Amino acid sequence: MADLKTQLMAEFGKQNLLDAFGELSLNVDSADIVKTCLKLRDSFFFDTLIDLCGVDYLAYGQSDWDADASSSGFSRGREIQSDENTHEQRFAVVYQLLSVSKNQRLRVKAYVDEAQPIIQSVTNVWKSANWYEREAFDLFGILFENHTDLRRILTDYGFKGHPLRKDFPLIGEVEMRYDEDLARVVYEPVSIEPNISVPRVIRK
Amino acid sequence: MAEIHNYTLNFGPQHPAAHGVLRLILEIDGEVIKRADPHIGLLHRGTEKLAESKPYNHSIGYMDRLDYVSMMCNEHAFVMAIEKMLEIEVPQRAQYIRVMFDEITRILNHLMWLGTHGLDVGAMSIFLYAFREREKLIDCYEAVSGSRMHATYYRPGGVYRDLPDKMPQYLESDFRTNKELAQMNKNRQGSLLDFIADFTEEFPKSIQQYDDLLTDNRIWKQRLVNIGIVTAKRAKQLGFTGPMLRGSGVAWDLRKKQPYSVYNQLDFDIPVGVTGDSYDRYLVRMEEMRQSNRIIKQCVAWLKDNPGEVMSDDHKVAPPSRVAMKDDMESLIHHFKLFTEGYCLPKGEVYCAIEHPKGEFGIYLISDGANKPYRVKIRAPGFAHLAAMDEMTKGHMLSDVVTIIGTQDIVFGEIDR
Amino acid sequence: MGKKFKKLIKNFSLSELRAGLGITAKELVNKKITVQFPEERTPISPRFRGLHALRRYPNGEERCIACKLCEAVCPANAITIESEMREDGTRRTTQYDIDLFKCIFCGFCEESCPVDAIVETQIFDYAFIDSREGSIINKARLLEVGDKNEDMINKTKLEDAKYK
Amino acid sequence: MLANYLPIMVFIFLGIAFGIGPMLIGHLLGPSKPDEEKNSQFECGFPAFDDSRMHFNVRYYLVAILFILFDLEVAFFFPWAVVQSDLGWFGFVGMSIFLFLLVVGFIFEWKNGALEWE
Amino acid sequence: MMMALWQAFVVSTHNLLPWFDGVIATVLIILIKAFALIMPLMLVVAYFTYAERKMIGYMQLRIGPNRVGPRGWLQPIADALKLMTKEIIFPSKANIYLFLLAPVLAIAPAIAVWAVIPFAEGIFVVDLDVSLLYVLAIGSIGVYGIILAGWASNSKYPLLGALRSASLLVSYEIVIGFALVTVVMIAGSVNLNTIVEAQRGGILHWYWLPLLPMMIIFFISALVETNRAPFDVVEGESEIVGGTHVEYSGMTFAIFFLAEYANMILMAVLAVLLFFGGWHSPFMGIPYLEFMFSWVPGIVWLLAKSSFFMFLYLWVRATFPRFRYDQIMRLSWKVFLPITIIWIFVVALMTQLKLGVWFG
Repeated sequence: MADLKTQLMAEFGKQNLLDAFGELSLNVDSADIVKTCLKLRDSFFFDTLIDLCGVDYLAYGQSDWDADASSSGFSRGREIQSDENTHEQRFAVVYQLLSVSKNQRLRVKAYVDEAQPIIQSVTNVWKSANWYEREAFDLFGILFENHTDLRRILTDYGFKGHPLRKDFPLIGEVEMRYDEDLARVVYEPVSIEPNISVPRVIRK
Repeated sequence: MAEIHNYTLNFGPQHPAAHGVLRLILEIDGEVIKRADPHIGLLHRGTEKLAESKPYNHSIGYMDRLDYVSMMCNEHAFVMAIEKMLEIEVPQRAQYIRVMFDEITRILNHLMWLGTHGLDVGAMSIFLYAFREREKLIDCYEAVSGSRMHATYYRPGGVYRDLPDKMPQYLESDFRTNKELAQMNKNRQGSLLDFIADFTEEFPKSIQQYDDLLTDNRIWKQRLVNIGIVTAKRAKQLGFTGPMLRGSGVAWDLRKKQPYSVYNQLDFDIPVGVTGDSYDRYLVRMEEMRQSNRIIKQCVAWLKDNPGEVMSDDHKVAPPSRVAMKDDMESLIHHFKLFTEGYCLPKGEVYCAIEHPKGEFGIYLISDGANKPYRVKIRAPGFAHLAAMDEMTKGHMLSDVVTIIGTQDIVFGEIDR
Repeated sequence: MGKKFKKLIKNFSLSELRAGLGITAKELVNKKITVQFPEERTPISPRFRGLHALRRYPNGEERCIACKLCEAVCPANAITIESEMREDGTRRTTQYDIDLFKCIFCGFCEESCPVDAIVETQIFDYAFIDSREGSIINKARLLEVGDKNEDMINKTKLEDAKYK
Repeated sequence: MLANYLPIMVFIFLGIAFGIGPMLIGHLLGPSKPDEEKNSQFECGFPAFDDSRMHFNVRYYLVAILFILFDLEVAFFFPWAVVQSDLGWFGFVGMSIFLFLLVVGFIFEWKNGALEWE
Repeated sequence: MMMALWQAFVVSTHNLLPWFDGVIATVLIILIKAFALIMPLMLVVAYFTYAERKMIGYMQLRIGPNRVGPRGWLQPIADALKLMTKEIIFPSKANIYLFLLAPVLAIAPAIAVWAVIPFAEGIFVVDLDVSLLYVLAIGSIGVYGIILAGWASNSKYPLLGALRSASLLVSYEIVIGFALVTVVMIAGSVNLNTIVEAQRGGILHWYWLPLLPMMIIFFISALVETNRAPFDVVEGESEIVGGTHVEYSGMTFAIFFLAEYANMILMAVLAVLLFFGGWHSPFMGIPYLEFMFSWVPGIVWLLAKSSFFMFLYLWVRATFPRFRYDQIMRLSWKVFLPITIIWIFVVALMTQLKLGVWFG
């Protein structure tokens, strides 16, 4: 791994490489993601794209639970919080790469902007990116350019919104029930209350 | 002559071979598949979103429900990710218990796969024969965790409770004579480890039976050989892992290549296929069951010799014992703290993967320092496999689609999450 | 030639098919594994996590002190508790509902309870066929389950106590 | 001679009755609450894509034609089979020639891939 | 006993003759005979389904139905009652007349075939000279019921089932025909009675020995014709959900079911008549045993032998995976057909050379 680290540092610059918990993480500019990925595949032998996912950094480091715990429960102390977000760009696309031939792993991270969450698709580099990119599009609304089949994948037909974004409520926005009179399924705004029983504690 | 069209056919979710809720849109010409478009998400429960709103420990139970035929393996990946970030030490005994149950889970999963795969291809009896053995292993699950499927047994820092000294036994009933009852309870006289040891002795015979029933059978071979061929290069491109990759001839197994837990202290082999067709994957999985049996044997021997703690004594992560909790104020505070707000992970991110029965099951955890994960991404092996459905089925017939669904060993809990 | 001929003979002798038939024939006379459920049951582990129950002390006082640990620890938010100070100064619940549709039977409530009040019993063959409300099991019903099965609960919990 | 066929007539009528009778019984005894969903065709829980009666390629077309040929040949065999032991070697040789032609034709079809209909 | 009863029955009906005139009397007698045949047949069908569930259950380490009546003996009756009280669904897009014609077309031949089947010496409804050809001809009509059902349902899975059914039709029909030719060659007759009589003698005199490959092929083709596992591609529940049966419910489905099982029993009986000496005792000609078993009536032998074949059906179903339908076609065209043709030649040679006890 040390070998790989020096090689990567030489190639992509020291400041872009992170080594934490025994894992290598490479930050790349979202504009040259395809170029980087091709290089990683062909020169660094990362032959498999194990995983690709989106991350929404909107609420990073912030605590939730402004509301009361419950009407008559004991109070739960909150400790010091760091309510600042260190991420300038809201979304990130994270690629987990694996080199089967060299037995190495690498994480590649590319940030994309909230205003324009677009990034080049890597389906031509690794075929397995196809569904993963669809998933990231479905759950985060990140658009993948040159993806041939960018449809929703996990959510329902006709679903609105991107559920894994931090501003998408946990309880959802609509609920579904069968209407006897109309004899079909209808969608209505959610009727349940959000319920968080444990606070988010952020310690420095 | 009238124009000849391709047919568009809904295959699933209300279909016996849909393995749950797969919806395949098939474009077929006669019975030959031109295009297969899997529609997934019918079992999407938002596990990742839910996990973001809960303290870490609360999500362990939800991990069981991802791949609901290999429960403890899912838990293992999750707790390992947490342990990696907390950098806590897990007692050896707990490691061995985990490995033993990982392998029990692998056998459970492969038996389920074998039964349903057989049923898909039309062999009925194998299903029941596989369930005969599964029943015993599920009893082990129940004995150790209290639940037959969704165990919630692994915890950050170890496992919840030590293995029990006694196995529950069959009770008297009008249907059984005392002699029969004694026969049924014969392997339940000792501890759980004795029960498992007994199982490992008997299990090779059962595999032999499955082998005799299917492996050489000409119909079985006709249905599997050269169906859904994936070359080694293609398999890597498609993100295959586990038996799907090994079936294509790549000796890739995280237990060997990136050993976690105590796998580096155990002796086992990795079977690999040659052509990468369904039959090779079948053989690989059959051999994996034998190897798992071998690992379990070694674990049982070690566990019998080495009693000890199964949980870390770091009470910031693991609850104190109940006796201590009731006697000792400090323990009580730990108990309350742990069960209300949990524990905080340092800032950072890890990706932790294990060799799940279906392939590489990974947890990508991002923490912003809170007691709840900032983001949990579950890397499900079946997701990548199912994505290759179109490529694998193209040019085959409708019956082969069923074979390929079987050989991919699809479970929707993990794919849809 | 010889090998090919051997293969041909093997092909026409249907040997592997006969072996398969042999297996099913053998199982035909083997002992059956069916357990005839309602009358006969499979063994249940003392750790089994089934239907919930609220327990009482031997003197009849309910154990639950409304500390709400179980409510906080429940991953599925299935438990709802309201409490009140009683006249004798002790705190007791006025409402204790478990929504069994939400419950995932993880056993955390039992694990967290400092006074062994909420437990999961070995009962698994309960069903709520009347209505959705039937699945929300309230304090009275929980206590009833506990009262009825105190012997079983006591026995199984004692058996497992040394591991906790 | 014809009287022999009377029972067969009766049996065929009985067979038809056995087909219609139970259906009537079922129709009388069973409920009849049709609704749109229930009466729609089964396609795994989703509305069907397009009409099931469109033209498409039946791939074993050629085999089906061969089938007709061979079925006719089987019909030729039966009368010969009945009397072949009486015909002696003459019948044997005659049929051998016929069989030979049949086999040659069959091999020809096989080699030409008429049976490889996939 | 049975024999005596039957003869008494025949004699008494003949005595009644003068009271009726001509055709009506004959038709009535035929009807009585027919019911005497069909009712037990239906009972056998019903309990065959029970036996199937029990047997396959046992082979799979289960105990099968055991709750309705003692040991589940009333299960078939419960099944029948259930099916009777189920709604018959008419798919809105189906061609209703054809949709309802299909089950009739399936069951009518399945019942009509039984007219010519002899059960023992002298026990038959009609002794047709060409009974074997009749069986072959009528028997193959049933398939059209299934194909029609698939077409009339106007739904995709049934249509796929119908296509597969047609593909099976073109594969097994010839093979079965050729297999029967060999039997006819040895027996020198197409009358089932004569064929059985030609096998008179002990177990070694029956045709299964010289025609062993033919018997196996006949049995396998019978599995194909009756759509039984491992050739149940027409239903193929894990592939096309239930094939032609998908849109049928209640009694309309039950009729297909009935026809399928009646056909299975027919094929079992036919196998016995053609290859296993019909109602002859297997011990005929063996000095001591023949005498010991001489009290057993012929029909019992027939039923016992048929039960063995019926058991084979279940046994095979419990054991083997399912073929793909093009593999079945390949099997019959590329394996069975050559073998049958060769065997016709072999049998012709054997008859000419008068080898063994079977020829001459």
